[in-house]
This record gives sequence, structure tokens and C-alpha cells, in this order.
Amino acid sequence: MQVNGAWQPTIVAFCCNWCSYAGADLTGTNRLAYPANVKIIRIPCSCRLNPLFILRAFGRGADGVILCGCHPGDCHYTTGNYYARRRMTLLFSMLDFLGIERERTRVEWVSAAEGAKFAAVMNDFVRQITVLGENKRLEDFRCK
Amino acid sequence: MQVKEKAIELLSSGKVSRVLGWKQGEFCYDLTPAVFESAEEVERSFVFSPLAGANLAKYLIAESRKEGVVAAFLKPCDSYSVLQLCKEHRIRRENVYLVGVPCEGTVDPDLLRENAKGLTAVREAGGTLVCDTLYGEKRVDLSAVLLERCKVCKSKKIVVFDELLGENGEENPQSTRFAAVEEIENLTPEERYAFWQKELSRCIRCNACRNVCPACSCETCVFDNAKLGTDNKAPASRFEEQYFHIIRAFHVAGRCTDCGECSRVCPQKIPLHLLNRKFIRDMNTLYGQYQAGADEESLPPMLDFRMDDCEPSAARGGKQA
Amino acid sequence: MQRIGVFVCHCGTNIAATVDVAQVAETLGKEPGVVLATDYPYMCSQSGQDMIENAIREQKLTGVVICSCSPRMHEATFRKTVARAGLNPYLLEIANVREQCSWVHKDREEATQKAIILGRAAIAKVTLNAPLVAGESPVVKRALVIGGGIAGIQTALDIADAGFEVDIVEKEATIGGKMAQLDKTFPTLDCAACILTPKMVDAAQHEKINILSYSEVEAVGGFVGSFRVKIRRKARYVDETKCTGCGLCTEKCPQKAVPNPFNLGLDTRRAIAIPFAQAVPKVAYIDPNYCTMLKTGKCGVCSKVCTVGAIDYKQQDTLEEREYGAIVAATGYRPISLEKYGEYAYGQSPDVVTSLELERLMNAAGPTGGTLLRPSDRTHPKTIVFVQCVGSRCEEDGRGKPYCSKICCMYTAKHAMLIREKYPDTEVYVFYIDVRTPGKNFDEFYRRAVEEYGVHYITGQVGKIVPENGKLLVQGSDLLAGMQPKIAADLVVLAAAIEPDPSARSLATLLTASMDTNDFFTEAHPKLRPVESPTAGVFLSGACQGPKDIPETVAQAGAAAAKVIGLLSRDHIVCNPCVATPNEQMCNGCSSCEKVCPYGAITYADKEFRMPDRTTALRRVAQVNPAVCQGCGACTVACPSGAMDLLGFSNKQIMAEVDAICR
Amino acid sequence: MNDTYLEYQAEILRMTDRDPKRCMICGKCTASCPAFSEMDFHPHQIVGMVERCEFDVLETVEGLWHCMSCMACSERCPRDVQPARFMDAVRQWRIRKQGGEHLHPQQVPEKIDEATPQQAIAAAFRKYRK
Repeated sequence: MQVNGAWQPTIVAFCCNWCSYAGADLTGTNRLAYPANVKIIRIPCSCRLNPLFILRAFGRGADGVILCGCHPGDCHYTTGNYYARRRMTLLFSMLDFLGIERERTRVEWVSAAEGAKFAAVMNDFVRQITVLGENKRLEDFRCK
Repeated sequence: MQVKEKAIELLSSGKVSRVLGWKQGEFCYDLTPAVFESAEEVERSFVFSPLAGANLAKYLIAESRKEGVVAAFLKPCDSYSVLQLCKEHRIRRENVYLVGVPCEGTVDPDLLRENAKGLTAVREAGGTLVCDTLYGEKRVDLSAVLLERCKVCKSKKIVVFDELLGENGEENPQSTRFAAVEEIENLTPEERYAFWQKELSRCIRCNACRNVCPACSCETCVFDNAKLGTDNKAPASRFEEQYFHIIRAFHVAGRCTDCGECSRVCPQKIPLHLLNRKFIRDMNTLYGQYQAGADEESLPPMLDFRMDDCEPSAARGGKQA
Repeated sequence: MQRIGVFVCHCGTNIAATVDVAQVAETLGKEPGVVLATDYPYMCSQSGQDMIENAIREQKLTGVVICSCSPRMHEATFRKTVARAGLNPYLLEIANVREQCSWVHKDREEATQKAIILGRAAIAKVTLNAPLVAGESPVVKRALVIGGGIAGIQTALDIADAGFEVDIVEKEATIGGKMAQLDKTFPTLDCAACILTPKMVDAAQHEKINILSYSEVEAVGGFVGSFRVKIRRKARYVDETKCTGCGLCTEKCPQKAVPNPFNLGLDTRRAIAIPFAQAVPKVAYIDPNYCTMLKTGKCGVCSKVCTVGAIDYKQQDTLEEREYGAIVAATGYRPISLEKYGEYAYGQSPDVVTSLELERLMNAAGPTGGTLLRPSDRTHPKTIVFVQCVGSRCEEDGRGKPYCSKICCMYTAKHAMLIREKYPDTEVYVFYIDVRTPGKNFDEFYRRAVEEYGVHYITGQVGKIVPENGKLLVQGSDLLAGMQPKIAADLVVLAAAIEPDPSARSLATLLTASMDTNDFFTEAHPKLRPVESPTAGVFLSGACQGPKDIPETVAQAGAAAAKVIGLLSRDHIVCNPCVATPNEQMCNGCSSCEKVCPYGAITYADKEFRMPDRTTALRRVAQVNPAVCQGCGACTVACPSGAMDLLGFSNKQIMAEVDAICR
Repeated sequence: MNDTYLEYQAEILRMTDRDPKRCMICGKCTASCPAFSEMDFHPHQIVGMVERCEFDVLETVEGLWHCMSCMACSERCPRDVQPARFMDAVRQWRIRKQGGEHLHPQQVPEKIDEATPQQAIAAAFRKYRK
């Protein structure tokens, strides 16, 4: 994303409704700042995240995608994040195998009580993506 | 010609109403799957040789839903695919009669043609291919012209059959099928990216890989689904190619038996099987050995979990920069 | 043709101070399909809601986007607003521009741009929203209370009094919990047993209450209104229906060296025992770890003395499955293990005890018959030191707990006071960091301990305790006096932090109820829904939700009961309409979705389909039971063909949001 | 507040890598201190003075030098403030303020003899260098 002629990373954060979305709300309630590059999409559970969505985001120009869910063992639906963990592990490994920067994707477990952690994670992720620069390897240039 | 005779016997005895096998295609080196409805038809055009590389499993999805029993000849590779499809309730087991055929490897027609220029006819004689060419007869060792998947054959065991022609083989735990994956993993991320760009940019989205794949047997593929907005066939951007192949590999992960058909049929010779093998290797190392299609009961790793699975941050598809 | 209305809330200045709401409304007004975009100081106010309602009617809106606070706050409110205007309540999307925008960003320009993007994503999504109708499912008119302490007993009594059946599952052989072990209660000093045991008897005699003691919850299935719970009834080797509780067996059993758990191991009992005199049910049980008969097959004394033939050495665990409409977690607390506090010499000297052990040492039914004697030599302690905050407010990893345990200040004042009253020749010192006494008559109580009973309160902590020549050398600090007092004490009492009972963690997993990092159950809303878990149909009672004293526990128990009664008094409950739904045309029938469904909501059916060539074919396709599906979406990703989709969070909707954010 | 003092505070926080605001003044450090009776100011007070920037007082505190670095306070501190680190950091601050590094690399050879443990020299070297 270009802001005043300078490149700014676009970050899509998928947050599960029960823990991480609530954690992100708590970040707001506690007025803990993180960069505005992060845009949150609410999904019911981390296991709702289809790899299609991640690739779609990269294709449309996202520079980083992060999935936040309940801590393993705390899933509102009991087992959802366990499936998400396997799926993302394999998907990330595949992206790395294809030479796409491993650092562009991340999974973090953020509970509804971890507002501070949410802010810290987002600050760190944005910093990391900024260092990494623009997503070139997985963009769909027709969408630019 | 045990196979052809069995086909005739099955049809003439009325045990089955159709036989799924191979017949000659456009060229002598090109055997293509075919359904035979009478002994005469079999007599006329049924062919079985090391050139019969095509996996017949996928055809059984539609064939097993028709009236009557259909017989199919299964090489070890194909038997894994059939069992996997039975596990997924795609093949109606009661409507198929499976004849296991041992396999010493199938031929890569391109390699054969390189070894025997001006090929006009081939026949097999005890591990040697006797080729008639425009320049006279030429003998080619079968082992010299095998497909990559056969060189690193994972198993000669036929896992599902009603009848077996000859002896059943063994699994081959010594197979070096992951060596090529490891080789890529050992490249730097930049080299890996360059490698896959070189390969995937040749993709013309002909969908041959998808159409031949026994695991890719969805009623409607997500890439054909206009309602979902994921349909796209134009290889207009490198994103499209990566998108298609990553998602395809992901969708068959845990279901892919590593039959190697995708790479066999790719007109652009893209080593697509490496993507599937990468997933298989990751699942084996991270979640324990698993062979899709080896049985009907076990839970595939993608539909299972352990409390102490590794975190995605541990996922490494290769050497880091 | 879409006609979407966008409403941007100022939230007073909460949003408007950081986000240029007028610009957001103006920009979003130009989005395709948007026919109305406006801003207003308080959308959630009556006049704000009226404005939305009127706009829906006048503009014939087909979708509504509200840019406001988190949907977790007001989604339900605005859904009702939309429904009042005759629009399906699920044709509403909320862009969270407060918690996730104005409150976390400082730069006005950046925040405004982000608010616009979030608004666009919501518009993109609402365009694809479908009207959803929530289904109904029946309510089983029975409640399950897990835990039979004061919290569980009170909840069960209140529910039962309203006319609903209640089962109490208690893992110990008797109900009563921690309160049964206490001596007196603050600030009124009534005897705990005197106020608790009548309630235990009430529970046992209540026709609507069924006590399943010595039992544990093994599996939980189903959902609000109809949970299916598997309960393991552990073998007590005594037939509960025959045992009269005469206690003869507990006197004749030759195995005498069994540490008595009720007295926290401060004395011993027999291998067959009734937990305590007022136990409910008053039925003996055999501890298989100590019983000679069960271990070697030789003995059988209890069986010989039992006049009613209640002893059954062959008894096995049994599993019962029952249905409930609501479940209450009342699993309580326990003091933390002090083994990592070597400096306090707990475990090195028997005369360093926890406060709960002191309760037993002072209790008339305790190991000393109510006379305060030190455990080591059974003499009267003359100098007693109390140490507060042992493990509470401790941020070190793995040693203590970061929270205040809440009850220690008051019970320590109680102990100090009782000791000074009974044994005026005893010197009592209390080392404290703060004395926290919010509560009715609490501070007066503490001041009485200081002023009337002469308890020495010292501001400061204890650094170390060294057992020496039968004494305990206590080295502390007196911060106000700037001294380092060294006291030779006879008895030291540690106010150990309390933690949730360890069984709560696995129970939370079974119930799919969430927990905080300290393993306390999380409430649905910390202020407005304090006795409900975020999981529908699961309620919280007592210290499993956070440290509590008895009056608070009883109050919360009653509140949880009220919520349960509210649920059970309905015949049907409205289900979440955002459930998985298969596209049968696309379904392969491969069973992948069924394998990842945590609720067993997916089944398969063979259905006839018309094929393109006009023939019909029988195909196996997935079916979702919308009353059972909770809408997690695990199946939607397991499905390779994309036939399984989630209503309200469909593939297309989420991808539209992605596109709107990334464009 | 004096800017120089804020600099001192920043330096000490950098050295300790701990936050004195986390201290809840429970006094467990002081209760644990074996050198209590020798000290004019005690561990929790040193932490408090750093937090309040009372470097005028810290400049004259003598109790610092009685701390034997037994680490009991750090070990037992429930808030992980680690008062022993503050003791040590304030001592270093005092030494550095006196100007001059007490031990120069050139001086090391002459200090080596059979009786001096090598660790002591390494420690002194580290302690007196910025």
C-alpha cells in the first residue's frame, strides 16, 4: 500500500471470535497502540481459516498474514485450533519450500485476556514485514 | 498375456459386465485407459505392457456407479489409489472386481523414444523392450527407461484385490523418493524460489494434472467454482500458477498416495509430484509415518491432531537464509 | 440491487476524537451499493437506533453497516434494531472502529483511513450476507452441578427449589467441599459446620436433588439445552443403597495408617472410612490404595462386621449417561503447593503449617479435638507468626500466582483473633504487605484483632524461617520501624495462595468453556455476565471463576442458579444460525468433514441426483444438524471441494473482506 | 526533576534490566538480607530510591558496600525485581562517578599471583570498565 508516496505494509490479521478478537478488543480497551497497517478479519475459530484466504490476501497485495487463535487447549470449540495448527504448519512449510519468505506468515495464540500480547505481537509483526519489504513473490500483479 | 486372457475369461464367464484396461492410443508407445464390454473387444484391442502407466483408479468412481460389475486391473500404485477412494466412499466396492497385477515398473515414453528413435512398435520380452524402429530393431533395457516414480518405487504391494495374477510384492521402505525433495530443501530460499519459478512459470493451466489425479475427483473443483469466485483458468500471472498448485497440493495432502500421475501427464514436464511429496514428507516427520491408501481405517494426519503437535513457527520448508 | 446504509458512530468522542467520522461517512457513501451514509454521536442510544430503523424503512435498505464499537459489545443490540425495522437481523455487519481503530491508533489521518477500509470490508461482506433464520431446539429440564462444595450445594438448592431436577457430581466421597473443613467463618465467627451441614442435609433430602458422590464427569457432548454427559461413578466397594453409615467397619478395619485427607494428613484413619461425622451421603468407602483385602485378597474384616452386607470388594466403576439442559461448574479451589518456598521451611518442620491446616488444628472435630497444639510435640504454642501473601501477588514463573487470593487477610485476622481469645498468653505476629479488607464489617473485624485482641501486625515480609532447637527462627522486616525483627516462634502459619482445583482444566476442555491463564473459568462478560461462561449453557459458581469468600460464593451460586432457572424454564432455545451447510451438488461424500466435527453434527445420506445426462444417480452427501452445529468451521477447510460452507462466515464473504482490505 | 538524575536512572535500569516500578514494597528482600544490621539503607529502599531518582541520597549511601551479593533478596523477590542487581548497579554507578577506571588492562599482569583467583581479576576488570 502506498501512503504519501512511501510504501506501507498491508497486514491481514485473522482473529478467532472467542479469544483473539476479544484480545484485540482488550488491546483497545487498554489503549495499547499498534500500527494501523493491521486490519482484522473476524472468523469464528482459527480452524475456519482456509489456505485459500491466505493466498488470496497475498495475491491481492497483502504483505503479511497472521492468524490469531485461542491457545491450544483453550479453543471455544475444543479442538479447532489443533486442526488449524496442523494446517498452518504444513502450509507454511510449503510456502517456504517454494521460496516464499517464511516470515510473511505467522500464527500466534492470543487469549481474550492478552490484550498486551496482541499489541506486542502486532508491533513485532509489522516491524518484521517492514524490514522484509514488499511482497513480490506471491503477488498477483494484475491486482496492483 | 495372462492379463488379456483374464479379461476375456471374466467377460465371457459373465462374472463382470465390463473390464477396465488399456488399449493402444494414437501412437504405439501411448497406451490409454479403455472400457471393454465384450470378449471380442478385448481380443481386438486390449493391450497390457510396461507402457500401461495410466492409473485406472479414478475411472472406477464413475464406472462403479453404473449397472453391473466392472473389473479393473490394478498395478500396485493403482491399488493404493483405489483403496483410498474406497475409504472416501467414492468407489462402490461391491460393484468392482479388482485383479491385482504385479509391476516391474512403467516406461517413460519420452525416454524410450530417445533411446529408440523412429519407434514404430514395442513388445516386452523378459525385462527388455524389443523396439521396431525405422532404422531396424533395437533392444532397450526396461530399467533404463523407467518413469521417475518407478525408479524410486515406494511399494510393489497390491493393497486391495479380489484376485491376484502372480505373486504379491513388498513395500520398499528403502525407496529414495524423498531425495529430490531434500535436494530442494537444501537450496537457499532464493534458489528455491528461482527453481519453482522456472518450473511453475511453464504451467499452461491445462488441468491435466488435476484431471488425472485420483485424489482430485471432486464433483466440482474449487477452481471451477464460479459461485465461490475462485475459478480461474488463465495462467496470466505467476500468482495464479502458485495459487493453483499450492491449493491443489494442500487439498490432496493426506489423501495423495504418491502415484505420480500428475508429473507423468504434465505436458510441460513440471515435477509436480515434488509438491505432494513435500507434504507427505512433512506429515511423516511431524505427525508420524502415514501412507494414504494403505488401509481403510487410519485417520489421515490432516484430519487428526495431537495435543503436543509442533507450532507452525517450527515449520521449515527448507534451509533458511 | 443492493441498497446499503452505512451508519458511523462517534461514540461521544471515543471514536470521533481520533477518526474523522464525517469523512468516513462521506467516503463510504460513494461505495457501490451504498445509498445512505451518515454519522451520529451515539448509534446505540434510543434516538440513534430510531434513526437506523427509519432509514431502513424509508430507504428500503437491503443491508446495514454500522461503524462503531466491537460487535462483541453491540452486535446483539443492533440486530434487534434492524429486526424491528423488518429487515433480517443477519443483514447487518459491524465495522469495529473503536476497539480496533480509534482506541489503538493516535494519528488521525491513519485512523480515518483504516476506519474507511474496515467500513469497506463490512460493506463487501454485507453485500453477500444472506437472511438467516435461527432454528430452535428443545431444553432438557434438568441441570448438572459439577462440584459439591458450598457453591455447588447452594446452586443446586436454588435450582431445585424452583422445581427443576438437579444432579450434583462430587469427586470426593462426600459433598461439603472446603467449607466443611473450616472451623469458624469471618467476620461473624459462626461455626462453619453449623451453617453448612444443614444445607448438606437439605440437599440430600430434596426430592429434586440427586447427589452423585465419588463420581467424575468423563465426557460431555451435545449443546445448550441438551448436553449428554457421561459420569464415572467410581467404585467405593460399599453398596451405597445398603450402607447405613453406622461406622462399625471404620472402627474394626485393621489398616490404621491411612493419612486422613479430611484432616489434611495431620492424623490417620482406617482404609475403610466415612470422610467425617456429618458426611453426605453418610456412606463408607474403601481406599483401594490401603485396603489389605483389595491389595492381597486377605482380610475381609469390614465385610464380616457389616450387618447389612454392604461391602462389595468386586465393585467396579460404572458409567452413567444422562441428559441436561444446563451445566454449572462449581469446582472450587485448593491451596497451592508450597514445596517451592524453601525459605519458609514448609515440609522441613511440622510446625510450619498452612492456614487450612490451622483450621483443622483449631477445629473441635480435628485431630487435636479443638485444642491448639503444635504438630511436632503436641505442646501449646506460645509465639505464633502468620505470614501473608505466600505465593499470592507473586510474578515469578512457576512459584506463585500473580493475583491476590482475596480471602487470606480476613481469615488470618480471624485466626489471630480466635487464638488470642482462647489463649491470651500467646503472642501473635502477622507479617503483611497490605491488609485488604473491602467488605461489610471486614475492616472493623481486622481493627478489632489489632485493637481489642492485641495482635501484632508488622508491615513487611518474612525473609526466612529456620527450624532450630524446637523453635522456628523467623527473620522478617518491619518496614515502618526500619528494623529486621527476628522472632523465635513455636508455630508458623502460612497464608498459601489459592488456585483453581486441578480438575477444572480438563473439565473446561470437556465443556469447551474457556479459562484464563491462571486456570480460572472465564466469564462471558467480566461485568455484565459474571456467572455465565462464554459457552452457551455453561454457568460458573464459586471460586472456580476467581478467589471468593463464602458470602460472595453463595451470592454467585444463587446468581448462577437464577440463570439456569431462566434457561430451564424455556421450552425451546434459539440456535445460532451461523452453522455449516453443505452444497449437496458439490459434496463428494468423502467424510473428511465428519472426522473433524467436534460435535458430531455431520451425518451422511444417500440421495438421488439428476445428472447432466438426465439420468439419476445415488450419491452419498453430507448432512448437517443445525441444532448441533456450533459453527466453528473446521469442516469447511477439511472439505476439499468447498462444498461445505459456513453461513454468516462464508468463503465468499471472507474473501470479499480480504479483497476490500488488500485492494 | 534533574536531567542528570534521569540519565543516571536510565543507566541503572539498563544495567539491571529490571523495572523498579514492579516493586510492591513487601520488604521480603530486606527481611532476607543477612547484612541488614550493617546497612544504613536497605535493599527495598535502594530500589525505591532508584525509582524516585533520589541520587543525592544514593551518592552517600554506605550500606551498599555491605551487600555481599548473596542474592537471597533476588532469589526470594516475588516480583522478580532482583534488588541485588540494583545494589550492584548503584555500586558501579558510584565507582564510575568517581572517575577513572580502577583497573586497566595493563595492570592485570602484575595482579596475577598464585593466591588471586583468576575469576576475581576477570570480575574486577569487568566491574570497573564501562
